[in-house]
Amino acid sequence: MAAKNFEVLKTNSMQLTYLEAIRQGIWEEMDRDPTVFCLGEDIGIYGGAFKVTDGFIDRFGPERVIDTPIAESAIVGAAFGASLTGMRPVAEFQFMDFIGCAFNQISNMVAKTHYLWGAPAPLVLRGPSGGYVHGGPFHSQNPEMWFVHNPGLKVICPATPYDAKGLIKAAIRDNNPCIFFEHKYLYRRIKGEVPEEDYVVPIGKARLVREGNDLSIITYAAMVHTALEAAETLSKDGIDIEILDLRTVSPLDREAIAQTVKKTNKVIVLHEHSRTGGLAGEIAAIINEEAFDDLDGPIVRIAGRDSAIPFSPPQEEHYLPQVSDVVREARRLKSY
Amino acid sequence: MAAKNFEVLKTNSMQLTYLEAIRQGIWEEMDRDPTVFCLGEDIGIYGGAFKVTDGFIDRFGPERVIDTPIAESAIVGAAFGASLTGMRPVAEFQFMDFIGCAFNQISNMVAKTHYLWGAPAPLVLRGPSGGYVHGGPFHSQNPEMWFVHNPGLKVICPATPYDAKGLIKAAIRDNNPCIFFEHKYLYRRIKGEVPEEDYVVPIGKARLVREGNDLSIITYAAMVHTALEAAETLSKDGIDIEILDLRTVSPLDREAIAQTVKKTNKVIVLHEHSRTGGLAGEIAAIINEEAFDDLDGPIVRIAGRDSAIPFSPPQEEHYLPQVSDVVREARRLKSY
Amino acid sequence: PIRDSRYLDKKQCIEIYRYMLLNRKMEIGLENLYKQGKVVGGVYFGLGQEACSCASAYALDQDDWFAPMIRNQGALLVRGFRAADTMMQYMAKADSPTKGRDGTSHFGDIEKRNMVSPISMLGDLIPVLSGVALGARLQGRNIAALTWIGDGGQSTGVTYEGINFAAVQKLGLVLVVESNLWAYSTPSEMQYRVRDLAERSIGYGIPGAIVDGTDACQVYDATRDAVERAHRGEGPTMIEAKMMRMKGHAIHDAAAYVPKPMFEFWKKRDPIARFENYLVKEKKWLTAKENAELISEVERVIEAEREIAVNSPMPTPESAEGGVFCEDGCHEIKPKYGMPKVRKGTGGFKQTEAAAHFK
Amino acid sequence: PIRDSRYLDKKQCIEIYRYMLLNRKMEIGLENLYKQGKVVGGVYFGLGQEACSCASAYALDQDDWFAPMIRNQGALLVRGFRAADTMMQYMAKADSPTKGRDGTSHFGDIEKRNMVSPISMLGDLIPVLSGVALGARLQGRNIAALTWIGDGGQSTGVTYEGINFAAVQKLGLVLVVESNLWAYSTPSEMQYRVRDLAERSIGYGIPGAIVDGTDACQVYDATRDAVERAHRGEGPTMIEAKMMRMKGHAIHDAAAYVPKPMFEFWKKRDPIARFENYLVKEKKWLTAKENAELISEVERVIEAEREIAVNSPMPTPESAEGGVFCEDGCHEIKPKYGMPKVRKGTGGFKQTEAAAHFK
Ligand SMILES: Cc1ncc(C[n+]2csc(CCOP(=O)(O)OP(=O)(O)O)c2C)c(N)n1
Ligand SMILES: Cc1ncc(C[n+]2csc(CCOP(=O)(O)OP(=O)(O)O)c2C)c(N)n1
Ligand SMILES: [Mg+2]
Ligand SMILES: [Mg+2]
Repeated sequence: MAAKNFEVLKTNSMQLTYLEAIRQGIWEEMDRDPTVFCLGEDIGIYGGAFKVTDGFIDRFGPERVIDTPIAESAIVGAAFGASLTGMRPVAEFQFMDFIGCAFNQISNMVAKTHYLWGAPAPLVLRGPSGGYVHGGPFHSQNPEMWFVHNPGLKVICPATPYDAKGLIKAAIRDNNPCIFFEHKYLYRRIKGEVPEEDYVVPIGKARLVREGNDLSIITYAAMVHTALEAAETLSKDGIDIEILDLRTVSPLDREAIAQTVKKTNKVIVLHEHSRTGGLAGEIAAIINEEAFDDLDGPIVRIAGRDSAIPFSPPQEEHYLPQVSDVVREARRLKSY
Repeated sequence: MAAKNFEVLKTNSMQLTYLEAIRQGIWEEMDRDPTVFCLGEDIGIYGGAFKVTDGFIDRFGPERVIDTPIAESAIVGAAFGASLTGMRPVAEFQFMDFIGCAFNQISNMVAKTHYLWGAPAPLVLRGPSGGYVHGGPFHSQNPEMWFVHNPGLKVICPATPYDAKGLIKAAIRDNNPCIFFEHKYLYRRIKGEVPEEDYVVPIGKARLVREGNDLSIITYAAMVHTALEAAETLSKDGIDIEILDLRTVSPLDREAIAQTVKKTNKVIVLHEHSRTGGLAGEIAAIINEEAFDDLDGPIVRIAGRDSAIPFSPPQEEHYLPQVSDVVREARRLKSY
Repeated sequence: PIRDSRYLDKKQCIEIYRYMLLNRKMEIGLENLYKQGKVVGGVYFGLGQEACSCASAYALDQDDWFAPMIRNQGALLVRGFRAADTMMQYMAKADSPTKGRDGTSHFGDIEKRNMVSPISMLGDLIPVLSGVALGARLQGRNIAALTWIGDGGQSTGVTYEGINFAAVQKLGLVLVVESNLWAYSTPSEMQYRVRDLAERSIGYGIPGAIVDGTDACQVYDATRDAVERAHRGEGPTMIEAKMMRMKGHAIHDAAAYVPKPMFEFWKKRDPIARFENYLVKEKKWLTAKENAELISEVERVIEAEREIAVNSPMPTPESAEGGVFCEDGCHEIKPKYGMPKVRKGTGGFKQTEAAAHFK
Repeated sequence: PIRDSRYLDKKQCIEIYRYMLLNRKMEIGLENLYKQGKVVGGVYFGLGQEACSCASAYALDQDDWFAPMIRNQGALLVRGFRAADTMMQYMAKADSPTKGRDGTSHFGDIEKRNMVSPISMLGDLIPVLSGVALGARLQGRNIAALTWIGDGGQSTGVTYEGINFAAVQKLGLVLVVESNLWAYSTPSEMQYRVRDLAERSIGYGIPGAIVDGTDACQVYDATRDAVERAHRGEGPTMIEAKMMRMKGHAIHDAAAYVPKPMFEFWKKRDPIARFENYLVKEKKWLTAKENAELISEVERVIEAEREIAVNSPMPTPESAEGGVFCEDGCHEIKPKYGMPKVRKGTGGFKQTEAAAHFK
């Protein structure tokens, strides 16, 4: 997969990598709002395993950029506790693969708080996820589905620098717990236009990345770039692809999903995490509910395989969705 | 929901409750195979919070019926370690709501073992799940989806005494990690025929509980009884319901799902856990893949609401699927 | 005999004693409601632990925080909740603090009483309370954040993570270990191999204390010392309160697994009888008559609370809907102790291209 | 100076020394493979920790079990894996122990070498090794189950749960804490407030020891004592090995955050140089010539291993498929140390109607 740099038209804008856009978003929020602070492993002097908080400790001091012990349940618990006092913690997982170490704290403490006893928990849990970097089974995971199936959480997976910055700011300002998945493959591979002035991207709104008439690819994060590349190939043999970038996987933008289905009548759902119990299922159910009569063909799933993510490049490539898979499936569906 | 006792025809059989059937299944396996042992909180002298292991310690001794500290990650880790030496541990969660406390151990240690380094992990994680008993948000959960979306695990959710006994035995004999969800509402409410001779029920095979022609309800566990009750009501106004009990939610019985859809052309998926990211989505996707052209109406989801499970009876009843919901939705779908 | 407190005066001792009475009478009330079929689910008791719950909570200042465990229903009364609140929780009433959505002591109040709602999973509150103290400190205040954990619950890994986090960050966590010899049916020697749980404080590098959990004065003094350490910004303290769970795990549990002599031994150490004897006989701070009046006053209060609770309606089915998210300004988020003073370092924003884990 | 071992003879000391050399030369080989672009992902080093990895693993008997952490690549050699195994893991080759599916020391062998594969999540191995010891005991054998944990990794809750479980169950867990002053960029004083991590053993009620992790003899003796306790069924032991991580976290990390003098201080305590000096100069168990021969023999071995590893093909894409489940008799499950002897109690199966949590 060759990541694509595609532009979001804006005035007074600069070219930023996906990683820089996130860094800048958090930095600006910390500058703007004294209640925002960061905690996590090696985020201080070191600036985080991927340098997302590089330089933060010099600017904001160790009080607001806290290096923690290796204890994910304590990190999430402490972030939650601080949020109850009106702070807005931004907690980093060094890799999102480790989020399972805080699973109970997230699912039973954080997510249920507002519904059960009416306390808002304005915190952000963020970190790198995703494959295509030969990270192996414990540094390539996409654990978002466990949290999509966890009422009370907002789950965000940006695909572009513009969205990454706008959504991290929105997440920090949101009064609810947000889990922010940063795709590590995109960190330094894509650049995009990011406006200089302050802006947010609304949580829960998808974005039409490419208009087309023949079929829709519903996807998000790194897969948006895979879909775009496939769409170019397909356009050569006259297949006109529409691409919807969900941007937020919980809550989902049902309207946008219904709209594109009603328009093209054929759908591929493309995601990186393993197929069974994955997001494509939820979207299939939504389409059945919102636009059943508009379907002219089966909803096609393209997803990671149902196993751990293997380490060796040929195996990882085989495991993960590729442009060629999308091209093949799109042709098949077109001629259904 | 009034649970139903429906019989499985067998010779030399006895009437057992769902709970007794599970107890007997584990007991017989421990009698048969010295490598089987149990561990968990309060399973010894006390016999477990629900008495599933009542009397076990007297028969099998404290070596094979181990009361552990309150430490779910240690319980799962220890069970896994023992399984590597050729033992077949059966670990109890006092409530399946606490399985999140061992999430990482299950997902990253246990589930990935055979795929990554080829070690079999023949262990069973079991415990009570489910609502309808006013257990509140932390004693009523149905966490199975997190494990359906977790390659390497088998996930079992029986609905009847016959299946409960046959499947717990199959799980203990299986060479893979199995998570066995026992529905606490059914524990003492349903009785059913259970043969005296040894038998197992195959993991991964659904069971047609009721034949019908108008529409299919695909469900499992306690909801099977809800579906059966609804089917009787519906038969009075001439709607002929087919009911498929999945019995195992991972791996799913794709053939059985396709078959019933091809027969009735209309489907309701009914499950107790919250809707978004739930099993109905996966089944909708499977149906799209296996039987798209056979659908004469949208796949209808009936599920728990997207929140924690509230404690107060009127609220819990509102949250959880009821017979009346199934009747209403079936009528609506029939006339689609 | 009860040790004289280094801090408590007559008035305060009597106040704590009254809370202990309220605690016990309220639980007797709950038991009756259960027998009358008015309770949804089970009932949990703090019988024999009233001194531990009430005297420790009493050691907090107004601005401090706390989170109760299941047996700390007395602490809720000390912190200003009404008996009716807890009663309505058990009956899942519409006017309960959670409006029926949760039961028992599972509720909280971040506005006035600074209470974090517990969840059932044991230990998770400990890092949370550490985080509360962290949040306050960022706002310029060193507060105490008190919670309790059982001799069983402290076996959870999150307990360790939470205490260690507070120790490293020097946060004002005050952890009272309710060392009551049982975890459901499991005796404490099957939870840990060390003799006294307080010894675990050594491994965290924090002070640990052991107190007689049936002696309100000892519990208060140790907790107050810990609270003051917290206020001075000197970090967390662990207090092990030795006592006995005098009933089963919950009302369904006859505790047949507990050797009878054990109950008999501890019955003699009943915290209320001991404190009563101390106040009436030893200190003569209460006459028999005043004591009798106090007891009947408490009973009248509980009876009145019971009326309120019983007369609250059940919630409507629809009340199960909504509130999953904080939206449309249902809450305004603001720092509780004032806006943090930020000191801006020199560093400006610069792009980074430093080496990272995966390229 | 190196302390004389209470157990090791000349031959054994030289054997351990050779493993330490193999360990270091293999890692130099890995560094070169990385520079040649042959490695997938990063490389982790045990530089400065070879004595800790090799001498502790050397203290195990054949039937004992172990699970390495990332810096214990030397332990794998001691337990009979080939350098090529680890090299192929790093290059994600088809012939690697995991056939390319995982990297580094993430592999295992339950048949011959009794090794549990580590996962990245720190601490999870500790209850697992406790469970291995439990499984063996049920089969009538008290074995030792050795694993390591870093000064950072030991902050995880699962570490606490795992040690406590072993302590309560008296299982033969041998836990070596690799106290190497850093966890990635985080200094150990930000992981815990206690002075020595070995003090944490007090809270578990188990023996704890502190050794100089750069002294192979000390590491061996302490580990051997722990292994023998395990074999006697006396429960777990915690050993804190003090040393220094002499490189960055992984090859990408220049460790700029480490004060230079710290490296200089510890460079003088290089475990291999110290052991070499002990064997050649003090004990005169090796002549300079024999030592030189040993070193070049080791270099030849590593070179040969490198050849094997480099010449292994990459796996096919399709090799990513299959093996998620153990099926069609791909494994036969049988108790490793013999069928457990079961003692059947009196109790027969009877139906239960006892009170339970929820009805
Ligand atoms: C993580 C977790 N595991 C299991 C349980 C089930 N459980 C509830 S209370 C209890 C016993 C608690 O004993 P202890 O901590 O000593 O508190 P006590 O009841 O003695 O006050 C158990 C096992 C739980 N609530 N949380
Ligand atoms: C649960 C968990 N959280 C975070 C990480 C990321 N991580 C990998 S190694 C490491 C530092 C480990 O330090 P230490 O345990 O001292 O071992 P050392 O590298 O010093 O040998 C971290 C934070 C992890 N592997 N597991
Ligand atoms: Mg207790
Ligand atoms: Mg370290």
